[in-house]
Amino acid sequence: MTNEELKIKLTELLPSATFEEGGEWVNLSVAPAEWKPFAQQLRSVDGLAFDFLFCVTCVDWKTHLTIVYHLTSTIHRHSIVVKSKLDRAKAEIETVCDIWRTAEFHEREQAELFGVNFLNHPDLRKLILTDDFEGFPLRKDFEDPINMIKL
Amino acid sequence: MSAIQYIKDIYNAVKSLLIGMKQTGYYFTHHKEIITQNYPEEKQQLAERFRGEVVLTHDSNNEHKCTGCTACELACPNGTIKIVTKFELTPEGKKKKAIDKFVYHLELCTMCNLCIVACPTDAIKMDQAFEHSVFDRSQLTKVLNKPGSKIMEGVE
Amino acid sequence: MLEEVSAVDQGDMIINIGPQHPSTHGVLQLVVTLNGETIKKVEPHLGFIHRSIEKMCESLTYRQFIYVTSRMDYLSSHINNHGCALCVEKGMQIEIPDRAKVIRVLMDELTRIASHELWWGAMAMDLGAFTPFFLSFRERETITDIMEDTCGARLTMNYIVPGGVMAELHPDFQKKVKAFIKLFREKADQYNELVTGNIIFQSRMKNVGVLSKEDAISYGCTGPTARGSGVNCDIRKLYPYEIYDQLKFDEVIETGCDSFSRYLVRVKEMYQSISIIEQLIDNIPEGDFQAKTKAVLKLPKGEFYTRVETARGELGVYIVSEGATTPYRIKFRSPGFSNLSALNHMAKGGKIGDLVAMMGTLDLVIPDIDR
Amino acid sequence: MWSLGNIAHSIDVWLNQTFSPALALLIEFVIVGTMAISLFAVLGLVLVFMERKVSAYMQIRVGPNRVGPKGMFQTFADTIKLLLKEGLTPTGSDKFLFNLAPVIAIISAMLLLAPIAFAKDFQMWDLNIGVLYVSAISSVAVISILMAGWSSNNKYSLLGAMRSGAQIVSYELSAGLSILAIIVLVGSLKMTDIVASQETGWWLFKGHIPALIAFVIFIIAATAETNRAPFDLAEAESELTAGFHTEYSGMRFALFFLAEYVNIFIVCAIGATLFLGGWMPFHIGQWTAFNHVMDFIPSSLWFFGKTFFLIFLIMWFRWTFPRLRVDQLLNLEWKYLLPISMFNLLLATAIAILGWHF
Repeated sequence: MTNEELKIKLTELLPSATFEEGGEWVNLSVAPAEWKPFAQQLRSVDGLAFDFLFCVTCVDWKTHLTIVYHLTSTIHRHSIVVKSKLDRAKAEIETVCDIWRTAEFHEREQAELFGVNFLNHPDLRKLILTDDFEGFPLRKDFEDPINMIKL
Repeated sequence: MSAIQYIKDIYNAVKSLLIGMKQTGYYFTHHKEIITQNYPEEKQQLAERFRGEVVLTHDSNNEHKCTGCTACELACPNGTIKIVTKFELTPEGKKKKAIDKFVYHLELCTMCNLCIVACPTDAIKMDQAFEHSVFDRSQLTKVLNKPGSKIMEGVE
Repeated sequence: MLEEVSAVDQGDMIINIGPQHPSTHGVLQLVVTLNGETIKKVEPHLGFIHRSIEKMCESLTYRQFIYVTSRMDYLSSHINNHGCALCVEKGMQIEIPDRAKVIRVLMDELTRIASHELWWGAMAMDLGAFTPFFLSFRERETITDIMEDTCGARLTMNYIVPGGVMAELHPDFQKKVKAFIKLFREKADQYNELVTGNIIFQSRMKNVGVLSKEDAISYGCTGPTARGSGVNCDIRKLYPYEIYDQLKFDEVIETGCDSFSRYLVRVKEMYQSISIIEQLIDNIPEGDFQAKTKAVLKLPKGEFYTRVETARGELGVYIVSEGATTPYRIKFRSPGFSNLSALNHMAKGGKIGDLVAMMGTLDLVIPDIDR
Repeated sequence: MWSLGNIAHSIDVWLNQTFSPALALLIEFVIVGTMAISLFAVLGLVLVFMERKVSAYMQIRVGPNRVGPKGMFQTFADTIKLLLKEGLTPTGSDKFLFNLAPVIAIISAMLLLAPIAFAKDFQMWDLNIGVLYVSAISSVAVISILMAGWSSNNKYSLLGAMRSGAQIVSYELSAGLSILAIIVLVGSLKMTDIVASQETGWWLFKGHIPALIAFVIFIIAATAETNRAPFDLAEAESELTAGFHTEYSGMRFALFFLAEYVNIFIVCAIGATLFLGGWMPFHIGQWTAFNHVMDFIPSSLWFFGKTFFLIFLIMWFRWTFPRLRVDQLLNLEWKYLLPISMFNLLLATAIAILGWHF
């Protein structure tokens, strides 16, 4: 499916989604509350069949966090980027690790590095950092006076 | 499992094991295949481009080409290089910027070659020395310009 | 911790494999729940070599950050550098000379062979045969010597830079690569006799660590790990970069879904890489090795994502730029991280010996996972 | 003619003439004990060096080459290092068993030296159930491994010990059955009888197919019983770090190490005695001239030559093959080796009864 067709199809599924121009892939933003049901549709709707979640990441925009999901379909070979704005103080979004199992690890990583709380995640312990680590290192305001070297 | 299959399995298994033993047996009997070297005694000639450490090249008159432009300092991702400049009086009586100390922190260097690429006058280059271990970390901080050295004529 | 213990049945044993363990090839900790010799659960604990490369890169310029990526997947450092350089070039819209493209591909494929050679030896050593490790190092050394001649380093290259490559090829490059191809063709068949055909190897790997095609996709596996399960996911074929679309090579796919098919994929990939090198080695176009670029690179505002096929799978580089000289946010989607997440699923019901075979065929490089 | 047997005999005669019989016996005990211990030490040094060299050449390396000429004294240096190292006892371990285990390992290895005929008329104790004695004592070794694994209070050690227990107990069966095939052909358990029966030819050649099969099975079982690769599941360093001796260090580790190598020597000596004629020179039927030349080579050389050939074979296995998984190991024993060796025993019995062997 071309990007234009994808856009039409995705608007049908979720009219409230907003599209961003530019980039090689379709970029769309969804509200955090709408994400989980939308994700299920992305996975299961025939023409879309996004079965491969290859990247989950988060960007700290200082005012808010944006969580970014890169999805592709191994059948139709089309890709989309789904973004969702999260509140910085109370970053919460539903987990998708029951839809794409790779999300389990990626979400754990983003949870500890950005402080995003993935609701209903089976095991949201710290994966990379030590259990007693304070703070979210990849946020822009994170300061570690001991280990960070400023150039 | 039929009896024939059973015997066949054993035959194939033994055959594959013997083929494997033939390979190791070959290396056991052919000592010319040995590729290791007695390291401290026989040292391999390292490649010309091998990045061991940064050196400031000096010619026979104890002159170097560094103008103190700090391009390498800016290019370095780790803050390995610190250039301390001073002002010298040229014979004509003008003040001219020159390096006082070219400080190189070998312990921070990752041999990424970015400083060499950045240098506009080809003053610094990579040396092939690789045996850098010392007992004290402070010995790894080096001053690259030799005492009394000055900038080469004509290098701007 | 308390709930964890109570979740385990009576008579089960929890052992820590790692962070210092011979078969994890680095500092990876696996907390394994065992019932006798049978594995009930594998829980990876990462982060022993986490250096927060993503955070570091935020303070480095677009020229500087590439060297850090050599230290992620240190066995395919060229390809990591390549991915980052591609992403920067995509943002800056730099067109690189043909010669640089060919050199990049040649280096990538040599790196892939070197990485697979090391994996092959380490895999055999994990299963208890020591000799292949030393044999594989012989070919790998030949490649690192070639790399050393041209790039000046043996492991962390930093040779591929935005705009092309850092330096001209060494005059002996073609001669040495041809000698290597000859050596490889000579020895690889011997090694197949020693290892691939061996009945003990085969029985250790067949039907071990079964990962079905659906699971492989769902767990986000890429590279040889997924191709061993019949997923065609070779970025070089699907989303060709540089000159891969002009080259003749096959995407190696095995459908056995077990450790042995993952093993075969990697072994066959080495032959494919050799054939790519053979196609290119005599046809390196003349010209510049680097495009003219500005001294200070500034990516326009926006988001850029590129992917390359490393020896372990798909490396994604995601740069969010605010128009400054440093990236605003950079994310490396490392292949090992996703591949590792499938380990628990694969290992259930296997023996401890199987765990070693599975980790071997996942080809884990710990800095790649932790970043 | 000069031979070890003659020397031993003349010493015995001289001692008995000089001292009272009881004192002479005591002195002989001391001499034999000292010789056994020194043989132990020498074997340890030689075999470790041999293993390192063999592995090095198979792995396109040079191996130890710094200490002494061609690295001959490398193992001495290693031994000194091990002697000087602190022997750690982990807290939480069963200290008594932990310290006892390596001693048992070394004692069981030492006891096994008794019935081996090193040369013509040169043997510590020619007891009439020699082979039975060997298989009985060699089973004691497994106790030391179990003890070490249990008392270390380490899960890796425990797993290694349990694997080793299952492995040695199973492989004892096929080792025993393959030995039995030769016993049936000889008709005696006594070592001297077994060697004497091979004067006209070694059992490997004159025992037809059963002897050949028994030999192959014996080598496999011997490798397994000594916990050598491809059956080194008790150690399995890529799985269990070091298996049952994970917690051992210093001299106690060295004792395990030594026991392993001496055990290899012993099983290979038994193999050489049963299948390759022990100290008996290589004879071919009626070629008297050839046989005469062969007789000139001292019998001890024949024995050690054959034994070291078998040791080399076992080392060759180790540096070629990967390790088996634990269930495959037991499958190999119970599905392949045991049925074959039972069938083989039947065949050997038939041949012995019909008198088809030479």
